[in-house]
Amino acid sequence: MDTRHNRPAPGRFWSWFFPVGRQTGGWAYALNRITALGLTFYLFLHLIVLSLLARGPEAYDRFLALVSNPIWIFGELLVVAAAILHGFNGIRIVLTTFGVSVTRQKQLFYALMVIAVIAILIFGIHMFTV
Amino acid sequence: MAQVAATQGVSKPKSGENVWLWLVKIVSGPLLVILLGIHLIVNHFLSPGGLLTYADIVAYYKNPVIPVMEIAFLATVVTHSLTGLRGIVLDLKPAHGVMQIVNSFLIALGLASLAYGTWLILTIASKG
Amino acid sequence: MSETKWNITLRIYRQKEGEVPHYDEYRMEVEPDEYVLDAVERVWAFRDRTVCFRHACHHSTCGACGMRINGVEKLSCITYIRDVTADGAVLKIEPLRNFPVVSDLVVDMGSLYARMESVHAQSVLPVPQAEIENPPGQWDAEDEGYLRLVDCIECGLCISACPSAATSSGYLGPAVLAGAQANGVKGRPELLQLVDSEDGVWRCHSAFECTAVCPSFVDPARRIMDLRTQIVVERIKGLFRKS
Amino acid sequence: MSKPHVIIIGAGFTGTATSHDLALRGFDVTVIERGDICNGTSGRTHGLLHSGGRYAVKDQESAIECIDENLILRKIVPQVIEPNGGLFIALDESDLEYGEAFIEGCEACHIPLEEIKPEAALKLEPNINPRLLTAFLIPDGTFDPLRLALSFAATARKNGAKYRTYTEAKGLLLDGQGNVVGVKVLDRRSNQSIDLRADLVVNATGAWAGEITEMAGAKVPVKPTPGVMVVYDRRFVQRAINRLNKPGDGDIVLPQRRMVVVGTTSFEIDDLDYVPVREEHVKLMLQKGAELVPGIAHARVRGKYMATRPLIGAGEGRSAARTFKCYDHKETDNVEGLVTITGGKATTLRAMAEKTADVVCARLGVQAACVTKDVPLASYREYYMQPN
Repeated sequence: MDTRHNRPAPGRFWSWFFPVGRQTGGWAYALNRITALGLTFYLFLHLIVLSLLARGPEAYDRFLALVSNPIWIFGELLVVAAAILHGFNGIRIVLTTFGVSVTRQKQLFYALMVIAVIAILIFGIHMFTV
Repeated sequence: MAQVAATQGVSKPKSGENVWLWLVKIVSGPLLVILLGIHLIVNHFLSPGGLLTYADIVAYYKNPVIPVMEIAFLATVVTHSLTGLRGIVLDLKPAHGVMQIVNSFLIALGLASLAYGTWLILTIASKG
Repeated sequence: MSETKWNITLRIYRQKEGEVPHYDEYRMEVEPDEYVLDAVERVWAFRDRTVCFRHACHHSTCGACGMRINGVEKLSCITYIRDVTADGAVLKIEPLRNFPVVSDLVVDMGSLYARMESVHAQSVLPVPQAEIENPPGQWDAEDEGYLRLVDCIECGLCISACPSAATSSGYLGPAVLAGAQANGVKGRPELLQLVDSEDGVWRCHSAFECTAVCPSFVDPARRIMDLRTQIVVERIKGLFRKS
Repeated sequence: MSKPHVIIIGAGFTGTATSHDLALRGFDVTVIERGDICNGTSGRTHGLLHSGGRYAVKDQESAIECIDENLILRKIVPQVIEPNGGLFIALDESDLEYGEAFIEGCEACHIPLEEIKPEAALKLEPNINPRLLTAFLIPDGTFDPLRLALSFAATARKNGAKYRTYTEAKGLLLDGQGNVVGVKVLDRRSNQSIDLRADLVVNATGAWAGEITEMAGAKVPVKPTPGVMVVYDRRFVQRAINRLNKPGDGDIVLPQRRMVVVGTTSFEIDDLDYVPVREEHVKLMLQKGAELVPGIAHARVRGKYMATRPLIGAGEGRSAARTFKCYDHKETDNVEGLVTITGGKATTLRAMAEKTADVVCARLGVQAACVTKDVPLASYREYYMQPN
């Protein structure tokens, strides 16, 4: 008669990504994973593209000419941004893991993100002006 | 008894993740922050005009420090990203057999990327 | 108590056996300095006897009344209405996440209790070991004799808030790992094996939501980090012990 | 031969303890509870494990019950108890006067007592009022209310008792002669009405006992008397601090986890199901609590709540005896099949269960002795871990 389940509710593999009802730390976690997946994808893409280097100057310079339009540069900026966000977020994780600033991890996260955004801006300005 | 434990939500400990894998991640992370920082700053700011042509890159690789650093960077980034990816796959709660396959795949992918990348770096360095 | 009265709408999650969940709304007059649990209890007492919710001590020592209040995990017995809503606004009350719903706001926390038991989490401890009220150093030998109930009230808020627990139901969860940390893994190989696993400390990905919602000063995230350090030390020591 | 089936209405302290006792004596036990464990008075007690000192002058029957049960609970369920003892402190002449009767009372009730000098008391408890005149050490304690009941319920379930929470008694099933043969319940989880039959029904609803007996046309002299408690955010003391005087408002400061609880008051009400916390009582707790432990004046309020004591018999409020009574309604109202247990205090829950189980055994002609004094209780967590 009693329908006591005694089992945990089923976890769903995408739940970490669902932003509703999350606080700062939860968003940091989601941000870290999304950038991680993006960067991993880019890493292998990058390795494949660089194989053009081995094929000699013409192939590679033709490729470089193709990617020098603003849309490609913007894409590249996204990668740089992801790397910077992931890196600074990672610093939070490493510091808190070893007991530094655990009680102030929220403030630490915001401070690092401010630095990250500034770094992204500097890169962005540089990439579009050079 | 095992069944009772299962209905109560305590599964037997599965060593799909362990202290060593985690150490690799947590050590390679900060290392990457340093290496990637150098990689980005050198590529985008320090090299005059950036590394925008094939010739630039070949010239850049003449400095023997560069290939060594790039290989180190490659090894670290591949390790970090694949162990990280494995962590995300673990959250999909794969069966033990599936995880074995994933493990083999990731190791193969890692080694292949490393071999290929090293060959590429050395090839470019030798062109100078 | 202030003379002010607020009119708020309590929007309560309802789900009976075999039913699709829905929300029922109850407009009611409250005082801002009442606790959310008082309002819910009044709904039951005067408006709708079918509403199920769990509560016992009404002062944050039992951990029974955890709910999601406007989406955030809180102990409803110590949450002032004024802190979570405004006059004329809606106050959304939902059951905890990551546990099966038994009825309405009641969830089955059997898994949490079983896991707490599996790590032999203490329920009382010597007062000087509680990292609290008096800073260490002010205790003398005599105080060792005092026992006190532990801070963790096993309310499940941390499990509900944890994105990793939401993703993997097998994850031991913050409260459980905090209980293991307090015991320490040194000299406890079974406990070490339990927490040094994919469903143990490594499932935590530093979201710190547990610490953000913990109503009882346990700070589970810090304890998980400390437990990791304990594990690293034990495993490295283990390497030398074998050889 | 099938075991006699007993339904217990109410899963507070008496209900859970009685289910434990009856399960050990071989009964088939079903506990029904309209909410979850301890959602009424039991959950909201301040959590003082009485040494009996509070009742040693005016109510020695209760005092003796308290000290006996205090020592038993420390033994069978240490996992939910802060066993640090208590202090009775005198702050004025009237307190000192009361002290004479207090010493006599404690001796008469075999409550261990040690008078200590103010300096010694301040060394033990630096945060109590430094103007104290004398102090007595006494074996008080603190317990976790919910987990105390859960420990009994967990052990009962392990021994076969069934728990049906969120199951409200809507009426008693009567045979043609007006005798009770079961309970009509509403399963609040499915909104279904069900008839549950039993050889005997135990009414363990405490302050609500009158509402149940009325369903069978029987009466119990219960006077629900709520009191307000206020919780502060710091653990100022390690022991229960009592005012050395006759029981009054706000004369106990109790440590619990990281908090202190100040209690309590005493008033009368009409509606049992929801009693608002009166602000003037909260102010009184602050004032009275700060007399015992001055730091309370500057502490942050963490919670305010109230609980409704089930007082029985004649006498108003504080003057009423705090002992318990078990009524076999065959004897009091000629209604067979219904037994009511009410009154008492949390500290005496095991004794109340023993008495009730004795009455149940006598009524059903079962020969079985009480063994709960010597049976250590299971972990409270096991209540939730048992499949039902």
